[in-house]
Amino acid sequence: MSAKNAARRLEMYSKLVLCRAFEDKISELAAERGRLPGMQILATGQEAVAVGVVQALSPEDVVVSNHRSHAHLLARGAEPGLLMAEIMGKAAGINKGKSGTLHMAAPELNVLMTSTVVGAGPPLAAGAAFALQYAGKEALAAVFFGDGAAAEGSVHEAMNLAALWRLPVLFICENNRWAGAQGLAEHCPVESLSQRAAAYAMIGETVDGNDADRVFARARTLAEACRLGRGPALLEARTYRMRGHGEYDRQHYVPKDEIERWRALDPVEAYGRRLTEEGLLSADQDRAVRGQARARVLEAVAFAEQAPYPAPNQALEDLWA
Amino acid sequence: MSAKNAARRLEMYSKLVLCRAFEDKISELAAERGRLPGMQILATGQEAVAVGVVQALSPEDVVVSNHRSHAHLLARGAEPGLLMAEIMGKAAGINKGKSGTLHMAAPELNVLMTSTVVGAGPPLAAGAAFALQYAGKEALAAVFFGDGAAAEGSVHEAMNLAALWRLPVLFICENNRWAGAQGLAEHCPVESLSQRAAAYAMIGETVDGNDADRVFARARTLAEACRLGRGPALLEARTYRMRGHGEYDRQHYVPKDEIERWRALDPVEAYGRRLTEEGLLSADQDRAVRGQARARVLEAVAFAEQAPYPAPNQALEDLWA
Amino acid sequence: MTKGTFGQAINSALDTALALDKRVFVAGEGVGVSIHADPNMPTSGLLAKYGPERVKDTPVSEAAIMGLAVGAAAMGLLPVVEIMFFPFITLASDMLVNHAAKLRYLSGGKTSFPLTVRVKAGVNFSAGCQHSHNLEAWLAHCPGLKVAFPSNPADAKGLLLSAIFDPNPVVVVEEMPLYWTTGQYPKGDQRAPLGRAEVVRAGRECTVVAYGSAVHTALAAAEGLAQKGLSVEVLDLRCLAPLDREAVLGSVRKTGRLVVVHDANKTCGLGAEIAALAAEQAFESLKAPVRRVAAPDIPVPFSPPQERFNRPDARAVAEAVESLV
Amino acid sequence: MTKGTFGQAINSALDTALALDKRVFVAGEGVGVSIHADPNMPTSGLLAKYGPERVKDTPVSEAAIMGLAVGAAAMGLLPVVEIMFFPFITLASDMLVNHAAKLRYLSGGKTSFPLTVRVKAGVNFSAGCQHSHNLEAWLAHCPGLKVAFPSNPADAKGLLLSAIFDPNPVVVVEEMPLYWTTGQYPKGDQRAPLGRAEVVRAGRECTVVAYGSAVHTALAAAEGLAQKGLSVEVLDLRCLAPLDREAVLGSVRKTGRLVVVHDANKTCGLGAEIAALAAEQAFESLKAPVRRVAAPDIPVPFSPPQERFNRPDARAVAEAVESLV
Ligand SMILES: Cc1ncc(C[n+]2csc(CCOP(=O)(O)OP(=O)(O)O)c2C)c(N)n1
Ligand SMILES: Cc1ncc(C[n+]2csc(CCOP(=O)(O)OP(=O)(O)O)c2C)c(N)n1
Ligand SMILES: [Mg+2]
Ligand SMILES: [Mg+2]
Repeated sequence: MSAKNAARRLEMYSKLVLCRAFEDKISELAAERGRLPGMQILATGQEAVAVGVVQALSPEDVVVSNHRSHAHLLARGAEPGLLMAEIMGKAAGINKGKSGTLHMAAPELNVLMTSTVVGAGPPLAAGAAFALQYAGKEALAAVFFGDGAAAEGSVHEAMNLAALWRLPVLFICENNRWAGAQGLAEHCPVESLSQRAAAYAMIGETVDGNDADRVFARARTLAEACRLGRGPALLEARTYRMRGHGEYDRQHYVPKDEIERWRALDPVEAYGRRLTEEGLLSADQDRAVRGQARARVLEAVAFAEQAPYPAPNQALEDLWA
Repeated sequence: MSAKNAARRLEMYSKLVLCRAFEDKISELAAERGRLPGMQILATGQEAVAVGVVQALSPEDVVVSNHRSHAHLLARGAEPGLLMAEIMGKAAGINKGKSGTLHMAAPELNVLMTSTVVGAGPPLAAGAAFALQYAGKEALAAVFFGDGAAAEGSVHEAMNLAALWRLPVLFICENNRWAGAQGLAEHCPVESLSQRAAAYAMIGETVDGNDADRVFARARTLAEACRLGRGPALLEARTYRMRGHGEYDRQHYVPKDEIERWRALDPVEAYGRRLTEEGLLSADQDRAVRGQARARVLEAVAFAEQAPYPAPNQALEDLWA
Repeated sequence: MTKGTFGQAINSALDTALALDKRVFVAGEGVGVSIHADPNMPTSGLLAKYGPERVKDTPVSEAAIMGLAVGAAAMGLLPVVEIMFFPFITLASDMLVNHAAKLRYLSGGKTSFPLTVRVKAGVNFSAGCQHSHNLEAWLAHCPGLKVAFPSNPADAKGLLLSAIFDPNPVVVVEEMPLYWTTGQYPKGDQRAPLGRAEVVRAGRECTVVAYGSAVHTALAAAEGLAQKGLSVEVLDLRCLAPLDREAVLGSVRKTGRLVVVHDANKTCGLGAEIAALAAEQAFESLKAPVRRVAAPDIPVPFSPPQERFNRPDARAVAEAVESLV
Repeated sequence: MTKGTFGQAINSALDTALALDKRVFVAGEGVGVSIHADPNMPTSGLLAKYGPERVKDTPVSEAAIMGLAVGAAAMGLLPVVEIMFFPFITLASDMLVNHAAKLRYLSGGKTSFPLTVRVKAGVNFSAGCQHSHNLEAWLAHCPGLKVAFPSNPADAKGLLLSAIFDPNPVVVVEEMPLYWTTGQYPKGDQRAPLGRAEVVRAGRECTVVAYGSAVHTALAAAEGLAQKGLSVEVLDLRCLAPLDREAVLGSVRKTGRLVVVHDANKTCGLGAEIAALAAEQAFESLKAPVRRVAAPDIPVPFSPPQERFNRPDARAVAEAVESLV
C-alpha cells in the first residue's frame, strides 16, 4: 500500500463521513416542520457508490446525477454550505435557490446537471459524452441511475446509442433494491442489472456497492476503458437505501429484518472499521474526521439559515441565456 | 408428412403468393402518378415472416402490426378488396378510408391495431396480452416490429413489463437489415436482436425469416409457451426488404450485390420450389395458385377503384365512441 | 352524501368502479404498495381489497403504462392508470396522443379505447418544475381526449366515475395539494357529467372562469369583491374537453366581462381558449377587455417565495376584475 | 440572393453553419444517408461534405436524439437535431420540455442549452394523423423554448441560422410540402431575427395573422378580397415564441379586425393565443369579433377529400374576413 493510496483512502473515508453527516442533518431538519421546503430524498447507505465512483474520475470527466444527488455532489467536492442553502431555497444556494434539493447542477465541478426525471440521466450523459468524443478529449461522462430507472425507455435508448457510437459513458446503476415502494423482484424481471450490458455488446459488471474500495477499483478500470475509446460500460453497484425513499417515507412495506441486515453492512461504518483494522485510521483520527464533518455541516446550516431568500420576482430570471 | 400438414403448407404457399401479388400491384399503381395517395410501404421479401407467424396463431390470438402491415393482414385472412379500397382512401375500405395504407385495423380478425409510430406496437401488444391474461384466456398477442424499432425505448419498456408480469406476448422482430437508409451495423450495436431477450430473462431465438416452414415451426413452439403462461418470447426473423423502404425509395445506398444475393433467397419463390421438389405442388397447381392470387388482386383493384370516396365532412365522424 | 377529503373521494370512485365492474383495473407506479401510508392518497387500501390482479404496481415505465392502458382498452377492459406527476406525461404522450386519441378514428370507428388516466398535478408543493408543470392545455388541444379537472371532492369522485365508464380516453387531472381538502361527496355510483361546467357563485358584473384549485382562488377573490359591492360570477369548468362553451358564453353574455384564472403558464394556456371563445362568440356582449390571470411564462420555481410569486392568488384575480369595472 | 427551393434554403443554412463553426453538428434519423435522393431535402449532401463525425445518422430513438442534443449543448456544442415527423416529438418531449427548456433555469443560469431542433411537419401529404399533427401550440406553451415557423425560403434559412447560434433551445418547424416551393434567399450567414413578425401584405380593413404555409393561404385570400375591394393586411408571425405581440397588436389596432389562420386544430391552438391577446390588449380597437380559421378538432384524415376538408383554405379565410366587415 503506497502512501498515495493510503491518503486517497483516507480522503474517501472523509468524504463518506461528510456525506453521511450532511444527510443526517437534513433528515433531522426535515423532521422539524417548516425548516426545509419540499421532499428530502437522501442517499444514506449508498455513499460508497458515490464516493468510490467519483474518486475514480478525473477532473475533466463529467457527472450527471439523479434525485439522490447530495452524495454525488459532495464526493465531487461541492461546498456543503452552498448545497444546504440551495436545499433551503436561498439566493446563496449553488443554483440561486432555483433548483432546490432535487436538481442541483455544479458545472464548475463538472457535475453538469441533475435530473429528477427517473431515467433521464443516461441520454443526457450520452450527449455529454458525445461532446467529449467530438472534442477528442480523453474523458468520460459518468451517470448515476437507479434499479427502478433501468425500466425507463430512455435508459435503453441511451445505452444503445452509446454502444453504437462507442461513446465514453460510464453507466452506474445504483441498485438499492427498491424503486419507491416496489422491491426489485416486483419491478424488475432480472436479478442483476449488469446483464443488460450484453444486449448492447457493452462491458457490464456488478460490484458490492457498499464497499468503497471495490467500487473505486472497478470504476477506475471501466473508466479507463471508456476514456481509451473502448465504448461505454455499465457498472451495477449493489447497495441499499437505508432511510426509505424520502424523508416522509416510514418504510411500512419493508421487511424489518432486511433493514437490520443492511444496517450491519453500513458502508461508512464498514470503511472506518477496515481502515482501522489496516492501521490506517487511529481512534483519534477517526474522531477528528467525524468532528470535522460535523463542524462543516453545522457551518453549512448556519450559513444557509442566515442567508436571505431570493426576491420573489427574481423568479423571472435565469430562464433565457 | 400428414395430409393436414400438406394442406397447411399449400395454404401458406397461397398466402405467400397472394401477399406478393397484392404488393406487386400496389407497386405498379404507385408508379403511376395519382392512382394511390400517400406513401406505399411494402413487405415484399418478408412475406414468409408474416405467413409463418400468423399460421402459428389461433383465432383468439391477437395481432398488432406496424407500417409494413399488408402481409400481416392478408396472412390473417383480410379481404384484398377492403384493403385496396382503404389504401385508396375509399369509404368501402376496411377502415372507411380513415386509416389508409399505414394504420389498418381489422379487429374482426383480431388484427387489433396497426401503429406506424416505430416501436409503438410492443407496449400496445403488452396491453392486449394483459387483457388476455386478465380474462384467463389461453391466447397471446403477437406483435411485429423491425430491427430499427428495437432501438426505441418503448420496445424495452414493453419487453421488461411483459417479462415481469409473464404476459403472453410473442415479440416478432422482422430484422430486414435496414431501418430507412441505415444498415443494421449503422443503427444497431449488436448483430443479433434475439440476444436482447436475455436482458429480460425471456426466451429469445433467431430464425431464418425467409423460410416459411421454419418461421412457422419456431413461432408455434414459442406461441405455445406464451399461451401456457411461460411469459413472453422474442423471435427474431432474419429477412430482407426487397423493394426499399417505400415505393419512392430508389435504394441508391444499397450495395447492388446485396440486392442480388437476397433476390436469390426470395421467400415466395423458395417455398414454391420446395413444395414442388417435395412433390406437393405440381406445375398446374402452381399456375392455379398464382392465377387465383392475380385474379383476387385484380378484383380488389376493380372494387376499390369504382368505390366512392367518403363524403368530406364524414371526416368529422368516428372520433368519439 | 359523505364528508371526507378530496383524496378519499377519488378513492371512493375507484373503489366503487372496481366493485361494480370486473373490467376495471388500476395500474401505475405505487398504486398498490405506496411509500405513503396515508388514507388520503387516492389508491390507498385498494390492493388489500381487490388484490394484485386488479391493482397493479408497475415498473417506472410511463410509455409502457400508457401502452398497457391502450392495449387493454382495445380488448374491452376499463383501465385506470396513474401518471405520478404531470411533467412525466411527456413520457407517455406518444401513447396517449398518437394512440389512445387517434386509433379509434384510424380504425374508422371499429375499436374504442375506454381508458382513464389519472394525473397527479399541482404547482405548489415545493418540488420544482420537473414535478410541477400543468400541461392540461396540451391535452385539451388533442382531439380524441377528454380532460376532467375537478375542484372539489364531489367532482373528484363523480368525474372520475364518468371517466372510467366513458367509452373514450379521459384524462383526469388531480391537484395533489387538494387531496387533503374536505367536502361532501356522494355515496356509491353517482357520476358527474363530463363536459358540463357549473356556476359555483352567481354574480352580475363579471364572470371569472376557473378550474381545479384556481376555483378556490376565484371564490376567495369574489368573496373579497362582494365586500366592496362587486357582484362576481364564478364558473367552474370541471371539464376542459369537452369544453362547456355554452356555459362560458352564457355567463359572459350576462355579465359582459371575463377573467380567466389558472395555475398553468399564461401563453397558450387554457385561458387563451376561453378568451378567444369570448372574443369570437360573445364579442357584442363584452363591455371590457378580457383578462387572463395565470402563471408567468417561467417554469415553476422552487424557492418558496418565488413559488408563491408564480402562482396566481386571489389578490391578482380581484385586481383583474376591478380593472374591468 | 439566390433563387432556390425552401429545402435548399434550409440546406444552405445548415451548410453555412457547419462551415462557420466547428461546434455545429447535425444528427437525426437519415440526416446523412437518406432514402430520399432529392437535393430539396434539407440535409442532402451534408454527409459527403462534412463527414460522419459532424453529420450523424442515429438509431430510431427520439428520446436519445434529444438527449444527445441537450447533453452536447450543455457541453458547449451547437447541436442541430431532426425529428422526422411532428407527432414523434411526443417521444422526445420529456427531453425537450423537462430538460432542454428547464435545466438552465434550474441551474440558476449556470448552464445554457444552445440546441436546435428541426421538426418536419405538415398536414397535407396523405400520410394520416400519426405523421401529420401540428403541435406548435404545445411548444409555444413551454417557457424556455423558442419556436420558429418559416413560410418562405428566405426565412427558412435566416431563422434556422439564428436558431443554431441562439444560446437557447429553439425548435424550427418545417412544413415538408413547402420544401419544393421556390423563392429568393440570401447567400452566406444572413440571419433573420427570432421574435419579429413581418407584414407580408399591407392592408387597412382586417388583419390576418398566419404562419408557415397558412401565410400563403392568407395571401391568396387577401388577393381574392382585394378584387372585391377589401383591403386586408397579412402578418406572418415567423416565430411563435418569442411572439411578436407588438406587431400583432399594432396591426389589429390599425385595422380593427382580426382573423387568425393555422393548419393545427382549433381548440387551444396558437390562434387562441393571438385572439386572446387582441381581446386583452387591443379590445378598444376591435370593431368586430375575432375569427379563428383552423382545422376542426379531429385528427388529420387520410382520405384525400377528407384531408382537403380538414385544411383551412383561402375560401374559408376570405369568408371569415367578409363576415367581419
Ligand atoms: C419519469 C419519472 N417517473 C416517476 C418518478 C417518481 N419517482 C421518483 S424516484 C422513483 C423511484 C426510482 O427508483 P430507482 O431508479 O431505483 O432510484 P432510487 O429512488 O431507488 O434511488 C420514482 C418512481 C420520477 N421522478 N420520474
Ligand atoms: C417513432 C418513429 N420514428 C421514426 C419514424 C420514421 N420511420 C418509419 S419506418 C422507419 C424505419 C424503421 O425501421 P425498422 O423498424 O427496421 O422497420 P422496417 O422499415 O425495416 O420494416 C422510420 C425511421 C416513425 N414512423 N416512427
Ligand atoms: Mg432503487
Ligand atoms: Mg428494418
